[in-house]
Amino acid sequence: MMKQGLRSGPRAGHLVTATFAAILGLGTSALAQEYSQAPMLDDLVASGELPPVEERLPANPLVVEPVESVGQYGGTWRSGLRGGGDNAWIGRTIAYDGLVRYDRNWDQIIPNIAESWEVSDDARSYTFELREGLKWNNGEPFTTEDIAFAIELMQDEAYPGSAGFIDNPQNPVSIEIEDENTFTLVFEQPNGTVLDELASVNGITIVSLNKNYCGQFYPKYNPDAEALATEMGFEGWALLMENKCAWAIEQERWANPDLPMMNAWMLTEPLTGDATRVVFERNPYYFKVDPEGNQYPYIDRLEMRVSESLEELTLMALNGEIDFQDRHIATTINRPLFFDGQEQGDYRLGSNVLSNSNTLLIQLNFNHVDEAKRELFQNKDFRIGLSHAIDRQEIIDVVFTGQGEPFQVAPRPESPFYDEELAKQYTEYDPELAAEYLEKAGLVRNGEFYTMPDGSPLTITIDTIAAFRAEWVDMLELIQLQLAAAGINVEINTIDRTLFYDKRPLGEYDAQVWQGDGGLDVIQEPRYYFPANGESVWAFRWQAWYNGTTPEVAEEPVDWAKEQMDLYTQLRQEGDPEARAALMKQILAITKEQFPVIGVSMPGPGYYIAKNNLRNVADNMLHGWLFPTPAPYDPFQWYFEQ
Amino acid sequence: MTPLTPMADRPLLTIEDVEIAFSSPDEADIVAVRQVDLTLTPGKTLCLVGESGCGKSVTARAVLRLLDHNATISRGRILFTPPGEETVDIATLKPDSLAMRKIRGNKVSMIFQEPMSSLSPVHTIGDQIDEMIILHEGLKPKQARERTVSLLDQVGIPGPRERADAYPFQLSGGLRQRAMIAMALACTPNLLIADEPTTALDVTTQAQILDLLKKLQDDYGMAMLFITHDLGVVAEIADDVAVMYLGDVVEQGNVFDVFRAPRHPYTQALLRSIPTMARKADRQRLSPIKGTVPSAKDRPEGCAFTSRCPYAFEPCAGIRPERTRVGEGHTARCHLLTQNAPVAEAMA
Amino acid sequence: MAIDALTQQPALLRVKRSRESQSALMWRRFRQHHLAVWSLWIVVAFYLVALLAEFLAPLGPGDYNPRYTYAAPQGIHFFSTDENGNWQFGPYVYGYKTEIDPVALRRTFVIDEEVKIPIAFFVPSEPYRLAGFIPMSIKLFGVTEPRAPLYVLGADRLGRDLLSRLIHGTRISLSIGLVGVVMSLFFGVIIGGFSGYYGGWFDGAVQRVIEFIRSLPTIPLWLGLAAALPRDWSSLQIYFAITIILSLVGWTELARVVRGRFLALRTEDFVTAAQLDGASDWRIITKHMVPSFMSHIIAAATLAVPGMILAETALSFLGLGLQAPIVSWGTLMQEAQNIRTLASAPWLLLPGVAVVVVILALNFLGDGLRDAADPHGR
Amino acid sequence: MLRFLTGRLFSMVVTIWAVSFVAFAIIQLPPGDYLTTYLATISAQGERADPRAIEALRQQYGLGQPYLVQYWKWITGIVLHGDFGRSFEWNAPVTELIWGRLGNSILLEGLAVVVMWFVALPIGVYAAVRKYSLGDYLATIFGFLGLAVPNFLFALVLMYLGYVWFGTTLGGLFSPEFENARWSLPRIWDFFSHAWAPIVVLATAGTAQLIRIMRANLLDELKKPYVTTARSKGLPEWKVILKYPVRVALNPLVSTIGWLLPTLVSSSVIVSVVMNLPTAGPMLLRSLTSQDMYLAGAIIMLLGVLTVIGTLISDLILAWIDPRIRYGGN
Repeated sequence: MMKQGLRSGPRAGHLVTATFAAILGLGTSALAQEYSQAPMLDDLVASGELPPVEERLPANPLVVEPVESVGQYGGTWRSGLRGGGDNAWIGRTIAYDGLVRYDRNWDQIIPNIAESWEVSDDARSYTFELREGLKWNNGEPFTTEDIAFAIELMQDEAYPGSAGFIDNPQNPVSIEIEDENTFTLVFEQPNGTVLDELASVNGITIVSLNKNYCGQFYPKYNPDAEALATEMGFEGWALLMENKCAWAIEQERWANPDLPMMNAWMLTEPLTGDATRVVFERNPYYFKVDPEGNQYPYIDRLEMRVSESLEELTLMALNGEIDFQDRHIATTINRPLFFDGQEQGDYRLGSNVLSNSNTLLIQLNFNHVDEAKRELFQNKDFRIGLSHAIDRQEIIDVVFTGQGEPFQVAPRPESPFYDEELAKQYTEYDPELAAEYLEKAGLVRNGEFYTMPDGSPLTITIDTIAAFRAEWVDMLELIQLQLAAAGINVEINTIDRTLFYDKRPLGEYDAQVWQGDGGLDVIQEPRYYFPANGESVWAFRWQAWYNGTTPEVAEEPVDWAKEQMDLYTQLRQEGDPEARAALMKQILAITKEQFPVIGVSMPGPGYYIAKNNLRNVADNMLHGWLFPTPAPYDPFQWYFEQ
Repeated sequence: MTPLTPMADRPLLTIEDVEIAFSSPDEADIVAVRQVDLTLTPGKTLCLVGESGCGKSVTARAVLRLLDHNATISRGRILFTPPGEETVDIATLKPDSLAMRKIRGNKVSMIFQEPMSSLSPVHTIGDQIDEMIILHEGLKPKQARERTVSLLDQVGIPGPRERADAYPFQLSGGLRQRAMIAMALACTPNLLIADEPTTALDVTTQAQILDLLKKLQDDYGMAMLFITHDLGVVAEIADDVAVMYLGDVVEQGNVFDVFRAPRHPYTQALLRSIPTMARKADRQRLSPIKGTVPSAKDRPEGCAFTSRCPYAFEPCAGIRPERTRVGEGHTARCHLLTQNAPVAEAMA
Repeated sequence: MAIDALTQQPALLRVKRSRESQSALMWRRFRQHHLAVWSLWIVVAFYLVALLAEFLAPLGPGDYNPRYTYAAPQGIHFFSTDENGNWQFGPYVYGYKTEIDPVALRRTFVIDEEVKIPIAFFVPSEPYRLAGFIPMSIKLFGVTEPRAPLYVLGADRLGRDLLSRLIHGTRISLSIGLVGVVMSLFFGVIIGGFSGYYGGWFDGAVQRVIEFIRSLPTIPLWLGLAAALPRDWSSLQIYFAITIILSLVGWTELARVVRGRFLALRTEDFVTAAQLDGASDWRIITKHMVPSFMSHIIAAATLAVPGMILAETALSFLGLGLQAPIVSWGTLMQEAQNIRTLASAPWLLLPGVAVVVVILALNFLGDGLRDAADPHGR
Repeated sequence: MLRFLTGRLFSMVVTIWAVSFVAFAIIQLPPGDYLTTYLATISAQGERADPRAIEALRQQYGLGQPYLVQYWKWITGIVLHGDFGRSFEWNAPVTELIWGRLGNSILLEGLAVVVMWFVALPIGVYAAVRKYSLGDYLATIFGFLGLAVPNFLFALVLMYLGYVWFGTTLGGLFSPEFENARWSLPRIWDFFSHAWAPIVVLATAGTAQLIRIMRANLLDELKKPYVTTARSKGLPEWKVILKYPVRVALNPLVSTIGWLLPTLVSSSVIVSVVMNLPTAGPMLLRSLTSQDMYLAGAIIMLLGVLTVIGTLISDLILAWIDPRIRYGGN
């Protein structure tokens, strides 16, 4: 069995040992060092309510280099949640403490709760070494038992929770426990992507279920669990479990302050249906320290205003009542407003690099139930024709005040998978060329619009959601006019989210739009490069065939798609990052050849708002979902300059 | 001008040459009352008779200055002389002035036609009467209520103490009117103006109310201006009578004189139209007045009755007939009485 | 023995008289309500705009121009001085000086007094169909030189002319009010009419239903219903569906008014007379009763329109009801519903002003009509 | 009086039942159910949910049963154990969630009503007594402006001006430090320093209505003979007006409370969304859009019940202040 190093993720890397991390200043150093703690904890320690900091920290705490300098303790980080369901922001701020995590360049996978790990050559078993003496935020020791419990629960049929690889039927996993700090995940087939999954935002499920606490709701460990549930007014233990240790349903994750966690801050005022704010306070048992041995986090409290009103959040930011936020408020349209308000609000704008490859992409439905349309939409020439008929620069000028550049659905320049040809092909605005290709596709132009080869009128209805991205409507209105000019009759159909989702299995939609996920997280989110998952709306029935979900509508894909699927299956089973990268490149090559989805433009830089006295905040942040910005930029080491 | 009523006792209220005009935003003013002279003396009842819309109510309300905003007393005087006080010209007072309010309800009070709608539906009879007493005599509510109860008793309302707490709609028409009267008398006024107080009541109740009024008048010795369009009532209650037609007092005088020897064609027509008891054989058809009452707008410059007068001749339409004395305190406005017109003899 | 009885006045004559004077009186009363008269003209003007939208609007609702996003209003100038400095008439607008601030992501527009863009009347345009059927190819006014900016009321975030969009939006918003009210009238008059005419259990039932509907908070009702609309409907279908939904609540008020009038009229002589003549109920209602309180219905209807218009804006605001690219005052305002607009493009709130003006006008008009409807006080 | 009361109570029960039925029907109208909405939402957030988990949940929630069955379960739960069912979204009993919100709604709307009356009545009286005077016009214009300005616009402008002029954020009902504090004088002060804005916005919407009604009623009453009677008593004009016609004109106004409530509730939904007020409004909106059916149903129903009770109360007050009704007179 060979040692498998840290480097992984998108960029290929050579094998390094865990100790290499120390050199990077990220791993295990700072032994035999004095530790100090936040003043707010001193009294508690003095009064004996808390053990001294040395006993709270693990044997070898994770030392994290601050971005600028060692900071000062104290302060409250104020931000806002959009309504009661917006816990994604919480996930992005505090809930990024899995076994492993990404470094700040979304480049390497580095130790976190686990201080090291080994991967078997066949990439079927992963052995993790937890830090010694880790503690939950209630002081109980964090052990492999808890991880085993999490896996056990998630794999329980009666419990509707889902946690990616843990209960993935196509590649079942089991856990072997060596001692309280060492365990091994054993997969039936090779699994090359599990480390990425563990390093992503979804990686925390496995370390978020405290066996002592959550066990009491689980019949196996508490015979009376059922009775308890009924007594507390729940139909069955599973619902009670969700309510108390919720990792099945987004909305409930932050509803229970009693649930022990491993994060830098712990929940004190929960996010319930009628909450007007959510409050977190420092976790006195957090396992990270700065180079001088000061226990993280620097900031004492997090205070999140629960607001249904975007305008209120915007005003709060303008009034300097928000210390750091990008979500919801940092929109293109608001930028001038925030730019002008910097003086008065005493904040600054930092820049985000969005992981999205595109502002808007058009997914023609390859699996349309209408034969004629299916044929047309699968016709590459037709798609090329459409692509050339779109004047991307105009859209960029009008909607994004010149920000961004014409772009197809492709990895972003920041990504190791960037391929200029893939990104730029067919993006130039060229009506003649468009006409040429459309005719090549067999369309006949008589009068204002092209018609189907058989002369029947052709109208493409593009479904969109008004609620999600305001600029989509504008972009689509322009595209509509541009395509009309090119002779393609387009109708925009603004529909409700639910229907947007319901329509997919039915296969009657002509086209749906979305943003270009997978611009940086290429391997993790390949939905537009090949029919990878339920979000691959352009080939929903093919992905159904591939994933085995909703078999009733599954259809066998065409060969090139099947080839991509095979490649991705290999990729998923490949342990070696370089090999994975190579496979992904092959998949992308086919994507380039086939050009399935039409993109418009690459989003310009996003921005975030940070109070001027909030330090150690990286000036540029990559922004993704799996890479839950700003969490990978270590908010625990942010501090307020006093 | 010399008062035409007997000098027996000092007049309480003298209406001299009063003209009342109604203005409306987008039409010429309407003169509802052209030239009215009336005199009221304590203990006496003057009946103001005329068809509805002839201006009798307007005249009455003018005395208390209760006319709407758009009505003005454009000419004449209303001289009011309470016993032992000097004369005031009501016509010159501001409607809402203190002086006017001191007169209202206190020296001069009024009874209206519909006892139902003239009483507040949401206040008890008692409250509405107490209020007046408290207002003018500054009594404590308790005492006021005592007075009220005795008043109600006086006007013949059975169980006055309970009735005082009743709401108007809980009483019969007759009782309501009695309550109104009680209210009017609350402050023992010198003058009581009764604006068709019996019209809304059935005949027997009418009779009772009239008797009551007469009795009370004797008790209180007050003057009464009684407005009605019912000659029967006039015969029953009046000392003097003034007949109005379209804003003019065409004839006035002692009720017996006027009824015995009416001198104005209109009065004559009225009286002729009253059915008289007679055996079937002797009965003669009632003769209604021909034509209909013209509206005040197209009233002739001269005698208002011209359009319907059987004897109308040249001057009638053009010139207003003078007020002519035709007997002891009996006057009429008709050209026939001044110029010796051909028909004059026939008429006399 | 009363005097009145002696003067001959046939009952019939009296009725006729009062009917005639009724309408005359009403008109007089209405004229007396100056505010109402003014409002009448304003409302008429707005509906004319709605009718002639294509002709009046210099540009189409969707015509955009990347170079003029958030361009400030130009305003119109009528007099200019020629080189030798004497006045001459001829409307014109000033051009813009534009600069782009890449950091703040913003275009700034300065009115450029140097550039005068003359405004011409009856300029030729793309052929269009006025009010949907009259083919035309001229617009009331516009700029002659191509690509010259004309943003009298400023431009929105896509460089679309607010004035034009406002004019086009007028059509949807005002007609929604009208259509909605017409539908409300239909239900209201029929149901209210019968309920008032027959009274009894039917009346009772209708009253309960009305009470019930009125006791429902409307927004949730609309939310639910709007959410239930078939999503594959065209915007036009949605538009009518919305009006129906609005009138589902709207009819109750009208029904109440109508019923009230019926109850009042049922006992009137001329109705009894007609009944004695053996006229059918339908005939009595339509021939005798409805005409006698048409005025009230008109008044009530007028007062119902504003509610509809406001409701449309509210629904659009909540993201239900009409959605862009449909242009209505509601959608226009929804697009202006953010701090950014207030801060840097306040002119985009002009649709709000339009709403206010129309609502005010309609209310005063309705009030005037109602006061006039029965001069003897309602 | 007793007959009147029993009659009203009975019809009230019937209405409430109808409300419950309709409420449930409304929340059932939109296609799909909570889970489809949930899927859509999280996919919009960039996440992916496991279809298998969703299916399991659908079983658990008992969605997909026939309408009447679900309704029966729901209504019996309410009637028998006051259990309004669970909120899917919060996986918590509905009753835990709504009372606080409803309390805020009632508080805000109550205050709004008070303000409306205080503003509308004097204006209405004035407008009636001085019919067609300049004051009349000004009063009505003022009132109608409130009616005509869309709530959300007004609210937003207020918020923006708050920022520009005072550098404050008008939103919510409390400053953070008072958010979950106990009621105390400073907290009450803090409350009003936040609540005035929404109250003003809410009040302006209804004031015009009240002014109009008051004016109309008073115009009717001013023509009645009993006013003349009152004058003839020698009362000063203001007293005549206030004691008699105004007093009578108030009665029909009382009965407006009934329909005032639903209007307020509706407008408060919008205002609350713009100004982020923790009232029932936003929660209702949210639960409707996320199809959290039991929560939505409970709120709609309770709001309906509130208004029905409001109507009852206004009827009782009416009976109390108007003897004609109390004594069943004409």
